[in-house]
Amino acid sequence: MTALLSVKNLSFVKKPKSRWFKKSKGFTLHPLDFELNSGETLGILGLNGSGKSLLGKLLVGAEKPTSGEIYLNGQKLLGDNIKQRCLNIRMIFQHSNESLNPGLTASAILEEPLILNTGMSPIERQNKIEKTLKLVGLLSEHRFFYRHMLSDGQRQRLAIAKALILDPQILVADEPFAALDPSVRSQTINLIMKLQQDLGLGFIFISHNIGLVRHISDRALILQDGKVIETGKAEAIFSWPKALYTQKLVNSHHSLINPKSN
Amino acid sequence: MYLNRAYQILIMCIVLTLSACGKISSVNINDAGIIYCSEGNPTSFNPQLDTSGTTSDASSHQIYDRLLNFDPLTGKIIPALASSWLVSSDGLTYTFQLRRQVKFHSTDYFQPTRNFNADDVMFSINRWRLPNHPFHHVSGGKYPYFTSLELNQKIDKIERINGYRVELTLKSPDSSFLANLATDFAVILSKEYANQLVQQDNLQAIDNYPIGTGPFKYINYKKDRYIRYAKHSDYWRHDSAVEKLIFDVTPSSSLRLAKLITGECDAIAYPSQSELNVVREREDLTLDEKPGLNVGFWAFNTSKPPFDNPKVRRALSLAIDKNALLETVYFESATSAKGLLPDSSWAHQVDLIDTSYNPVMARKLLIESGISDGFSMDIWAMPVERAYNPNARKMAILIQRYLSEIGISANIVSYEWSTFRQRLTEGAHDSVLIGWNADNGDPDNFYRPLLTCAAIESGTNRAMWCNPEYDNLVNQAVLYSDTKDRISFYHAANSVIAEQVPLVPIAHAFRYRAHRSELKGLVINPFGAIRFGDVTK
Amino acid sequence: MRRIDFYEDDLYPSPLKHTWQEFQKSHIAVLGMWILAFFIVLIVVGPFVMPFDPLLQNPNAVLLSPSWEGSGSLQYILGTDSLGRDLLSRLVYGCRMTLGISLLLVMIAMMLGVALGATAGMAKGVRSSILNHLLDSLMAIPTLLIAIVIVAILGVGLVNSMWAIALALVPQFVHNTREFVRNEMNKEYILASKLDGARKLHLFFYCILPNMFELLVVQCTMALSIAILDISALGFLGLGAQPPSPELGAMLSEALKVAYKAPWSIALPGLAIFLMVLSINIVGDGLRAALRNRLTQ
Amino acid sequence: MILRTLIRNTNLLISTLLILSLFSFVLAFLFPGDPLENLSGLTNLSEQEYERVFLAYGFDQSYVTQFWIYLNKLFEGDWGLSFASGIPLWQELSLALPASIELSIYSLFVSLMIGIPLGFWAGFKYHKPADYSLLAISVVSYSLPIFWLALILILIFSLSLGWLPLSGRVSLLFDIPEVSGFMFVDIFNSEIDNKNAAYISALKHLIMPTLSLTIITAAIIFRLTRRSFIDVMSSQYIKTAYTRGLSHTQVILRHGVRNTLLPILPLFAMQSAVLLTNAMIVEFVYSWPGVGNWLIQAISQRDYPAIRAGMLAVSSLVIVVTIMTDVSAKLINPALVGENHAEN
Amino acid sequence: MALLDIRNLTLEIEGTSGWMKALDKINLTIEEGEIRALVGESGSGKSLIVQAIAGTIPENWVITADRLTWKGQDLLSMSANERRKVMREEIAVVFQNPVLSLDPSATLGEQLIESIPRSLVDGKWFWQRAAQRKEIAIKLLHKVGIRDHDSYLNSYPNQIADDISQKFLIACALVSSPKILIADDPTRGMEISTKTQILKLFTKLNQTRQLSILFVSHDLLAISSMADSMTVLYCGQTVESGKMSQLRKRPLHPYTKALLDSAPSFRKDLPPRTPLATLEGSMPTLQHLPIGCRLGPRCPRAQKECVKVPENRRVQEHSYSCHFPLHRDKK
Repeated sequence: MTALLSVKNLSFVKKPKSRWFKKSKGFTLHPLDFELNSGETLGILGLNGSGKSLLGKLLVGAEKPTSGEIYLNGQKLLGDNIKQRCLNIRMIFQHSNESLNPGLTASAILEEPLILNTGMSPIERQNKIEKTLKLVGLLSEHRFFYRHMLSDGQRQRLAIAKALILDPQILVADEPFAALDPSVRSQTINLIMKLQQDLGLGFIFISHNIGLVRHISDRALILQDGKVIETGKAEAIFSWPKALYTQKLVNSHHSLINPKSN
Repeated sequence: MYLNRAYQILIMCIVLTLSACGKISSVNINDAGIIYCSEGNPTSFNPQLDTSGTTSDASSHQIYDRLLNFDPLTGKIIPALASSWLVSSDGLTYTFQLRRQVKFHSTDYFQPTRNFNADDVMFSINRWRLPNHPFHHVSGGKYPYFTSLELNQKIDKIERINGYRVELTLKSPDSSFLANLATDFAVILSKEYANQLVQQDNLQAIDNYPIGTGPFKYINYKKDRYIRYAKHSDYWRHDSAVEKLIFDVTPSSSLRLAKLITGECDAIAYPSQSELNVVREREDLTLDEKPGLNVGFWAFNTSKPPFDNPKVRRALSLAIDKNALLETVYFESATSAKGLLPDSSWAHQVDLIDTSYNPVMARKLLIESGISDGFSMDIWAMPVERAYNPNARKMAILIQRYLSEIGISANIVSYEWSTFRQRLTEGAHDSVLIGWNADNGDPDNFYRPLLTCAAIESGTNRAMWCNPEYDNLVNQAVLYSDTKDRISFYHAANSVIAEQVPLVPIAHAFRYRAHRSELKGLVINPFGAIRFGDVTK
Repeated sequence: MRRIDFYEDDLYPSPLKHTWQEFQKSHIAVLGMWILAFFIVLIVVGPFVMPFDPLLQNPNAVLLSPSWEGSGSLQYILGTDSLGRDLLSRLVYGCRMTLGISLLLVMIAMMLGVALGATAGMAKGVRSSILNHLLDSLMAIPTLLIAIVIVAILGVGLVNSMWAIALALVPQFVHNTREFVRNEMNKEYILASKLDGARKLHLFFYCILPNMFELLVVQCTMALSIAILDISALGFLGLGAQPPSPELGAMLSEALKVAYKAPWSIALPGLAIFLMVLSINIVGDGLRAALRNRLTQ
Repeated sequence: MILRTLIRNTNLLISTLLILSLFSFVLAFLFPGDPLENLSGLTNLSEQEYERVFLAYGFDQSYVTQFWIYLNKLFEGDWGLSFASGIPLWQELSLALPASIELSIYSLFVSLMIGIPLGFWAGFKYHKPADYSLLAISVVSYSLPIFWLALILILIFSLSLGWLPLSGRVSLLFDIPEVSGFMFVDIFNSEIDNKNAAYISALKHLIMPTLSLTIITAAIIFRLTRRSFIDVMSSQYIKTAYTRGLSHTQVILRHGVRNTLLPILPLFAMQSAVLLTNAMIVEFVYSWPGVGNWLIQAISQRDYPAIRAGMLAVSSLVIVVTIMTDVSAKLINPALVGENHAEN
Repeated sequence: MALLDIRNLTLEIEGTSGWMKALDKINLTIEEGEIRALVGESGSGKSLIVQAIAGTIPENWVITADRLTWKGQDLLSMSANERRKVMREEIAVVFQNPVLSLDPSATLGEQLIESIPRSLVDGKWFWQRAAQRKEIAIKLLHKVGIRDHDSYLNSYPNQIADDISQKFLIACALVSSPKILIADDPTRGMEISTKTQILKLFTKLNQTRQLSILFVSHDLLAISSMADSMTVLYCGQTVESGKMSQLRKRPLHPYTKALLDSAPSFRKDLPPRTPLATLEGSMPTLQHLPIGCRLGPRCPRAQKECVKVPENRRVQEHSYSCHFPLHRDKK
């Protein structure tokens, strides 16, 4: 069986540049491989500057890899074919607030990918929008709302709706919960897990929150400075971390949970 | 020395800090000089070269003297550099006895070593008379006043009898000859200065850095800004002139009046007719007014079609309502002109019939001459105010309106004054609103420069009109010294003009000059330029 | 006053409507808008209600003072000028001309400027920096200077001065659009649309333009007041509209010749320009404040 | 970092000046008439003379060479002659430009002295009557058409009250040689007897033009300052400064003022173009012998070399001022110096 | 005696539809040497409480309290000057987003040094005082764990990392040896290692200097390791307050429980990939406040009585405001 998504030898090099007396830092993402099956969640964990967001961008096509291939259902994804990619791999951004256009209503926001990527008629589009809104737990009245009229949780749901509206197979989420309040966060996590089950989505979850990654991922991938430190079953990694770096991360997480007296 | 500088800096700072404190009592330095707000830039400082009033104002009576002068009050010819003169009985030979002890200006570019004498007279007249004179071609080599009157042709010879006596012989008698020598244009230059310039190979300077015998000497000139003169302390006539004379070049009449009110000018040229009452009403200002020897007219360029057709010209003359123009442009400070001569001239023809406003007739004439669907033409309007036309642009706008009624669309064209005149002389215009200020009281001074063939060349015939019949009449007229004989010739000339319409006479305006009341001795000279030699404050 | 982000208004207006609500809170701004509306109505219906042709000269009624003064007549409410033309009609036509042309110019400049600015804002690398440099140098040249140069090439006249002013207005639009677009391009919602496969044209018209609308309106009011001032200044200096056309600046300079006899003929055109610019500026200020309020909420 | 800013901006300056001089070169071809005459200012030349000038300007060679020769001539100070006066343009400009600069500097100075304190005051009284009235006054004054304002000032102060002269820089009765072009300097260096009277006369001539410019410029500066101050005072670090126990005065003096002025300094530079435009109009109304008046005269006289040179001089001046202010604002603003991610 | 004692603090704000109670009968006490966590989601009014204590509430808002005392002195009746004196000498505040809290145009050194009050330096001449100030500043930096003081003192805020800025702000706050440090979400948006460092610093300061800390946050992960006690806010009301350990073990209020449950890390017993317990819906806005217990509409245990405002009940050191608390039904 071919994996839903398989990444082979993916790497990215940005050379340090020095032009006009201005230096820009370089960054290297060392070659990495992983696979993702449908219904499975891959957690990517790392600190700032570890390259985890870059990896997300490479997957959805916002950046072009230096080398390596990405296969979807065994079919190679081409770098310049945005359409092919966005029908299948969709991104959920960290700040739902910023990833939604403030000047458009919810229905216009949701309609945009449909206009760009499908040949649906306006009525079909409206039906699809309504369906998707319901799917993420919003009401069809919400389609007349602008971004600023929605609460945090509703915004995040709308962002998810925007990701789902093209019926993708894979969701890539870059820190989707970091800016949310705890209760809203729980709601959203539940929603995503439910959708994943219902629709059989592959889910790539990029975060620095060990607790969350551990809870929702099947497998995890630990990144440091562009290198894969450790990869494997999430449970195993966090219970028995092998790499020193992972141990450090897990320990600092534990020190937060447990009261100081302990 | 250092202390002095420090003190100045201190004063400067105090002045700067006090700036907001309103009116600061100023030290009165106003007595030291006179500021005259003139209306434009002179083209040079030699009135021989130019008939424009601006040039004459800036030089004729300030920097130079003539052999003879007009008495500004009576108009009689009085002695100037020539203390006396003798006319032979056949009217051909004139002998001038020159004044002694007349000193030329001493400036930083020229220091005279001798007084004025016959050589200077010979030089000055020969310059415009003889085409082979070394200075004849300097500054363009055109002497419009003299050539338009054909004076250069008329003089047979000029001889130096001795250092202070000169004899002039004409080819034919000319009753207006002495008057011409008294005009603004017949100024006396310095031969010695000319010699110096020849050595320096800088002939042009004679017209731009002038040396004369007049009450003021030239200090400097900034185009569009000012001309500075200083008192000529060895002036032969008197010692009453003020220390400084400044011409403040101010083309806008409203600005001139404003400056007069604030005291930035002591006297102004051409107060706008519309605002004369302002001057009349104020006690600190004085308005001088005199009927002027002038005519304002609308001349057609008869060398260009369709204006070469007298019918078209007549049509145009019928299309405008002169009375309306008089009212709105001159504010009734002028009389309607039927012919070239103003009422005050002895040759004025009382029974001359004025053209009337008749657009129907005008249209008919146009159709007769084959122009039924109109055409477009340019009206050139002077950018400056003149006594004979205080607001040519406004008049042009009015005429534009009248012309549109007979199907002619008119463009109004205007350039800076000296460019304007230059291009007029080239004949680039279709029609022009301009006029003529007499330089002397002789009717010849109207008829000859305005419409004779010779005047096309010299650039005063704005109609570019050459009519042998007319020329003949005008030439005949000056051969007689009896006014009755001459009048008949001029009346005949009038009918030629009325028939051919090379130009439409519009108005004879009054002459005005406004000055601050503390200024004494400024009189309007009906025959020419302003003179500040006798003015005191 | 500080507002706190979680206490949102009961009503949920669209961004545009929200700005409008904020705008209406300022009475002065609304007043300014009414004055502006009055001017706009005037320039539309003016020709139908004015008693005289602005070019009609009446030699019998030269320099009449306004009707409330001594020599005034009710026929000419605001008096006449030195050629006997009705000042009221001339003023109305003048406003029509000055404001109408300014509106036209601003529209042209806006379209040009936004197109260029959007291109510059979305372009990267050398092309964008060359464009930026060119724009910066263009912006540094004073309007009047551009006008003088154009007038020198093409000759004096209203149309030529319009070219000059339109040219001078464009850089402002380009600059602001460029900044805005460049700012927006870094935002996540643009990235999101890009990942949806949006092309640049779509990005600009579908995503950025709706958010830019108010900014453009504000920018237009600024440009409009500049255009009015510039057109009338050029008319005044004799470089723009030429007499007898009833352009306010040209009227003013014509009136200088009769400044003493008819001071109202200086006062009135100036006042008209001033009121137009003032109302536009007030509206612009109000809009800017409303926009700021909306964005900080 | 500083070096980088300097070099970048020097590059910018040089390339912009180059573009401007190219533009002025092209103008000579765009203007009506003979490009050679428009470049050199020499008219009515005899055939030999024309030939000589033709070669001197490299008109027998490619446009690039011509431009190169033109650039060289610009550097040598040979900007051609004026059609109208026949005087070298460089000489005319070196008198006209200082007159404009003098006027602009004085009014900028006064505007800053008025606008900045009032801006702070209004920002301090944010949403109070004092703020509202100052704001209203500022809207009114920057909506005034400058030429009308100047005329009204003349009507009031010159014609009705007779306090102030309405044209020129100093009474013409003072024969002050124009050397530097700056009136007070020239008076100081002149040899006339009555210098103090001349200072006073120059000052009286200065008041109204400065005032007309100031009314508009000060309003703009006031608004910039006020807005900036309000923004700064509502920022987090000002609140933090208060909770750090600093007194009101300390907070405003140490943090408020500096942060208010730093971001608006470059905006003042942007105003220099507006200021100069206004100054040019004011010059026309008050017959101030500056570059604006000079250019407007040049238009009416079809003096193309003068327009070409004036355009180049004025726009170069504005560019230099803008870039210099920009650079100095960057150099003294630590928030910009330290920026690692400067754009393009 | 409690350092800070707040009893029934109510804050009313005028909105478009009349006056709204942004804070409704808040109770909060902080003992000497205690670290108290103030927990609530955004919009619960945490920052308003901080503002009320610091005295930076806008003048047109109405603030009332039965008690708002600092060491027994009533803060509300103090004059502005006295209040500022207390703020300067005894209460220090640190805000979230350290970079915005620092003047971008002044070096860190300048800002730290100007915070040092005149009373701490006794030099006669200004250069002596300047030297003393610098010495104090360096000491302070060492205290907050910044060693490389020279380079940081001369840096501008935009040149340094978040955590260093926050440490600087803490150093500024510590200048006058305050009794209490109010930290308003100081670790918001920081990543885990940075967060740990700041939290460690707080703990250390609390232990070594007997510094009381009011730690305001929504981030349970940050709080639970260091706080002694916790007060939970919901929508402008205090819902529960008590010892940290007790609250974690046996929360009485349904909201507290939901909050704790939302962090999977606290629930070792929770199998991976199972739904988290949540409360339905979201926090109401100020215009739509429910009557009585504001959690009412979302509360799984809500009954009719919940339309009345629940009283504040106490069980030893543990107080709660709920009609139907958890774990208590059986009794």
